[in-house]
Amino acid sequence: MLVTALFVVRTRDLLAATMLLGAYSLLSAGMFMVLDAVDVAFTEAAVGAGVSTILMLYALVASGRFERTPTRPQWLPLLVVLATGAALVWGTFDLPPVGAPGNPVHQHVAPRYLQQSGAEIGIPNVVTSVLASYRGYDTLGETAVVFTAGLGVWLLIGGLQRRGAAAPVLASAPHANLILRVVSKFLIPVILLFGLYVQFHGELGPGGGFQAGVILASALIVHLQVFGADQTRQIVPESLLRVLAPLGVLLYGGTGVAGLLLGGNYLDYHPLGRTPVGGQHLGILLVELGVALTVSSTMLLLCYLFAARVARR
Amino acid sequence: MSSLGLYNYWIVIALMMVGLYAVIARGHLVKKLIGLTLFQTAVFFLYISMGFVHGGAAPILSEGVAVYSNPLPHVLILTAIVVGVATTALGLALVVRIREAYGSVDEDELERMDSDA
Amino acid sequence: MTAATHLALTLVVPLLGGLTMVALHRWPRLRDGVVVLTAAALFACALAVLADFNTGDAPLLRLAEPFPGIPLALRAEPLGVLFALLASGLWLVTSVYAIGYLRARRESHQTRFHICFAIALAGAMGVALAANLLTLFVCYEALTLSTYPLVAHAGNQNALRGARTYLSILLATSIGLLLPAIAWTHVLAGTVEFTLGGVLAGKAGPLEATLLLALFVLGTGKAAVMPVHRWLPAAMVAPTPVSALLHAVAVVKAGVFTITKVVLYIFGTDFLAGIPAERLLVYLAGFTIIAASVVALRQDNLKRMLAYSTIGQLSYVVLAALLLTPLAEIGAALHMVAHAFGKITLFFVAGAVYVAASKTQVSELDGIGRRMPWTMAAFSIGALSMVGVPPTAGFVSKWYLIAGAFQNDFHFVLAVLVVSTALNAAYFLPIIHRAFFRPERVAPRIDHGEAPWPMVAALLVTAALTLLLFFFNAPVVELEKALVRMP
Amino acid sequence: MSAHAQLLIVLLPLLAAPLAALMRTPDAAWALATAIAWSVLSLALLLLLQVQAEGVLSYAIGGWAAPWGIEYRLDPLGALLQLLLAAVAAAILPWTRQSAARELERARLPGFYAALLLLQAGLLGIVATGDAFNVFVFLEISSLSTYALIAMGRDRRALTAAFRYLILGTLGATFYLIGVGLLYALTGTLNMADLAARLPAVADTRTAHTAVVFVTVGLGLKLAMFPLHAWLPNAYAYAPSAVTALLAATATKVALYVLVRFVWTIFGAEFAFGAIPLAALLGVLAVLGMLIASAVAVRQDEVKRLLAWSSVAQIGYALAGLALASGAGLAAALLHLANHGLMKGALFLALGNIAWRFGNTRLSTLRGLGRAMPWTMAAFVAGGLSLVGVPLTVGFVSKWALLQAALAAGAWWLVGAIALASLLALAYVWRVVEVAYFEASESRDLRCEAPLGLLLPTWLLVLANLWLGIDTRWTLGLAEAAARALAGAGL
Repeated sequence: MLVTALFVVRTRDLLAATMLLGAYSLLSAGMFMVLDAVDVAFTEAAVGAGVSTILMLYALVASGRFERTPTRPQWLPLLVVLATGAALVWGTFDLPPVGAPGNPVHQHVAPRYLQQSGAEIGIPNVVTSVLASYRGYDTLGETAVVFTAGLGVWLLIGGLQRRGAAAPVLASAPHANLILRVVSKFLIPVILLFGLYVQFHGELGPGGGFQAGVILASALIVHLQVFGADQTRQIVPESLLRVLAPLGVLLYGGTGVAGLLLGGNYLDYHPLGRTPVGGQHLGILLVELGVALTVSSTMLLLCYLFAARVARR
Repeated sequence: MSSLGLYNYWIVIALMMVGLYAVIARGHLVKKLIGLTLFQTAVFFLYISMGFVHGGAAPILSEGVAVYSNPLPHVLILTAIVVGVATTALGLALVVRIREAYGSVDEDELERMDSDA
Repeated sequence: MTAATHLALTLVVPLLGGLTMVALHRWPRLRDGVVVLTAAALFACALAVLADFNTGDAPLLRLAEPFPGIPLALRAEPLGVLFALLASGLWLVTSVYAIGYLRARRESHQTRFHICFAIALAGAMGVALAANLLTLFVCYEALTLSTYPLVAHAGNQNALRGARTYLSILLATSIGLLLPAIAWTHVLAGTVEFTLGGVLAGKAGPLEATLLLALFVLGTGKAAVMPVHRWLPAAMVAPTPVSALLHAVAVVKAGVFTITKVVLYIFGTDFLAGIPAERLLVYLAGFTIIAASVVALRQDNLKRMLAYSTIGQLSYVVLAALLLTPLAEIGAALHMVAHAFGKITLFFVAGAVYVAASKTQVSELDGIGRRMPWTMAAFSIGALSMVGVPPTAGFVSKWYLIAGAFQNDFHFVLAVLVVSTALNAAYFLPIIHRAFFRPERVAPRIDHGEAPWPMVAALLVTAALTLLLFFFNAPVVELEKALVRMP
Repeated sequence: MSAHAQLLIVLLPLLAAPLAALMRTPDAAWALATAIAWSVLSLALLLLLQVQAEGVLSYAIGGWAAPWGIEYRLDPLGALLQLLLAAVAAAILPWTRQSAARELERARLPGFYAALLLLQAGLLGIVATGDAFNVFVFLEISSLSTYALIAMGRDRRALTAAFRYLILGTLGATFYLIGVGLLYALTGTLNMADLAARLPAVADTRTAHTAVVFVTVGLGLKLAMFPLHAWLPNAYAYAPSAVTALLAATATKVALYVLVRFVWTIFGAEFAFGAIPLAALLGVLAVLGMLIASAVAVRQDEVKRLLAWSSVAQIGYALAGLALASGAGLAAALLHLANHGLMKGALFLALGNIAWRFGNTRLSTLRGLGRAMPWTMAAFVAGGLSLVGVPLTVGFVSKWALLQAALAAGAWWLVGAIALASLLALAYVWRVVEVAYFEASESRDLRCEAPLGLLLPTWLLVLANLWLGIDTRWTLGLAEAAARALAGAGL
């Protein structure tokens, strides 16, 4: 982990740096698994390794591969970094040791989630129950963040009339494309299926709105890479995405408002169903759907925008 | 206060500092964003290692398992990861626009162009 | 019409006048009529306030309440009423003079000129009748800001530079020193209300009191005490009516008035007497008088000479206020009036000479007496008043000053008075001699007679006032007696 | 419905943003944004009355009780901030229509309004929430929308400014995240009230001290505290005028609010000012900020950058008030927050009018504008006087309160700094006034005043500036109530 990070910083060749960053994300996903953070590992792998690497590649295509040798004095940043590091290390001395069950972290708020969430919300995956219901408002904020990013990128590099067919990025050697074409034709439906599975399995095992959204988007991104932006635009037009992204946020917010109108506080799923637990199920389902909608459409929209911008250059 | 238990944090801090160094030292805009991602991922580790319990299982309720690790940091980090990616995406969009407007993505060159513009 | 409405009117009348002037922008003659009318109305209000005050009816008029416990309020008290009368009376005379001057010089932006004048006068009235330090500070700032466009009236480069120094010094001293002083007083004494006999008695130690007094004296830039005096000569770039009214009467008097009021109503004479370090400020004022008079000696430009002489005369009043004896306080008030009449006459003369003969330097004034007899006669009366020769008002105020100095036998002040009188004589009398007894060395370009009639009329009125004050100073003294009944 | 007002004030702009993005025509999006801004203002007023009546309001989101679910807490301080945000936005949005129409392309306008709504939702969310992590989420929403909005400026330097702000802003947010993480590790909770209750037990640990430092540094970056202010001048100078006006009047204020919330509510005055020399640190940085930023502002020749530097200085004033560590100092700082928002709002709108007419706001463009655009320049002068702190303006009220607090705390260094800084303020305001009124310019003698749509909001803020300078019941009263609620000790 540490070695990959150091190498990422050292290397001049940005392409290598991006690839290593992808590897770094995968490694950190592994580490999260070791630390029992399954959902986080899943998201880190999908979002960290997948989408950000693709976006960085697009940026590199636009901005050239190599970095100039640094001309500025290197000791000042080193000094600042060491000082911050020392402050942090000094700060950790009084922290409770890692993994000890007696830590204050496990005494105060968390036990209730573990003990009561089974009864109150009735789904095994505690992380999803906390994510969607206990701290559902955070997730609404987070969906809004995703939407803001999509909106911001659209404002910056969107709204372009595509001149000429956007040549697929990897279309350098046509015959090599054949294998890719066949394999991807086979792969895409499987990925889509897996995405749906993850979406609805989120309550039982690791998974949920974010991961499902990214996977669904990645299926279409593979299609975009192999068959070029124009074919993919025929399947999923950009305008549809620009409608779906806000819709996701509205769906999420709407579920909360529904709870409000039916008498509970905002984002209170109890009144939604006949029984409180049933209401929670329905609420979480709707909320996860909203998240998946926004995340998938935004990620795909990002790739469209970057592809169009890069092709234009 | 067995310091052994804290080595986990120190590695995390080392990772953070590598990320921070990249952000501050390197002039290339994309390298800065990469450094930022490193820095944020390291912070995620800080949260997750806080929530870890020896011998505890993943926070998915299943029979016969009594001790679970803490789900709250996981929820926080799920949000933080998505926020991190959102910021990176916006940063990359800016890089593309800057590249088109200035023709270069190196901070020193940009400053020179700005100062005489 | 109760006394409170009179107080309110003193502020409202000039502002209202200003508005009507804006409305009559296109009809100059009508607008000038309004200017004079407003001045007359203001003077009438001041008289009404005086009448109310004499009958013992001095209510507190509360305008607004920006801070809990510190209202923006007005109240009549002897010193304030005197200053209000002085300012509004002389405004009437100056407006007549200004109309003549602006017409003669065909100046542009005349409406802006009169509006700023009106606002400045509103500010001056506010300072005069303020009931607490905060209201005084607010009107003090209004006075500074409204006079800025007047000083920069000419709009050319050196007018701008002069105006910039004018504004920077005045605002620097007011925000930099005066505001902290007021805040400190509020913190120390818990109130900033003007109460006869002082609020700080017992609440501030000797060191703090001296520091606070120094902050006040230096903070009031308008009193032009030596280190903060440079703005006055710089403001001479303004047209003469501005220099006449503002820099001889309204603006500078506001500064000196503030210091006197602070000494009497915030510190209290007996509390200050107990502080030895207070003597330092007296020495500072004395030094200002001497230095200013010496500099005035060497000035060739007439208006700059008058400016430096004003700085000197102002420090007379500061000196008198800091002498802390009852007679000296009355002397201070009297000198304020005497100097106003004398100096405004001199500035009017300078303006008249400039308009008629477009001469500004003292050296060019040879033999002008024969061409402009009335103007130069008024000049001599004014000059004599400055020096303090008997038939003029200047003598009366100097008389009280010397009496005050004798009361606590303060020899330094006596020396200063004697030396400065000599210096005044040294730079005023040669001018009179040059004007009347020297033949004209060079024939003037235009064979000019007297300046236009409104200007000559105005300066004759003020010269007459200077003489009248000598004979009828009783009402003024009576008014000021109330000030020091409880020394 | 009034029970849910506390949440609706954030939810309305948050959910309106996607709607605005879906709109086809810019005018529809603008109408929605303005309607939302005005309804938020009415909600803010309603909430203020509720807070004054019932004291601290609490709202458990999702029906879960405080430390488990996320809780919205609103106390007098929060109510004051929300009122400021809502009032400024309500004044600026009507102004934005014509200004944005001229500065941005038509296609991007619906998105622009959506981003504005998100920015407002983010800022209101930070002030409303009582949960430390929720602050981070809404901080990111407002920051991301700010980066996008700044980057839409016409000048290409807006892009580099946005990028630098992105890097520094994200660093700041991550530092804040580390600070909150350390606090979470010590106490196990994220709810602010809960945190405040459990912190004293672990207050003397080194981790707690580091957490305070990291939170302060993180917020310092977002707040543009003196050494960490590098991003602000360019960001404000090259962003579209409407964005600059909104940011200048609100963004940094919210970051300062979070700092006040952490220092006074969570850490408690004794711990924050006792254990670590926070007061001395903030005091020194504030004074340095005030003087150096004002000095730099005097030398700028682009008026927007000049005002941006002046904003850095004015934030120094508020920080200085905070550094006095007294109830009075806190009240003065909060008062200055509100007043500065009004002042800068009015000034930047006036500049926006000039940019609307001439496309740029360089000092040379302003020559002779005193006659050409009398109303706009009059607004600018009024705002400038308020900045300098001339009586009868809002600036004087906050300067007076700061002086009182400084003298009460015997902080002589602050009195001197305030005096000097306001003189510098006088210098740079007067530089502009002199160019506008006294330097005649031949090319621009015709009268080309900005249209009514731009003038009315500008003058609305200017009148607020003057009115609240005289009748300070609203601003001073609220600030003192908030300070009393926080400091507890007598004023």
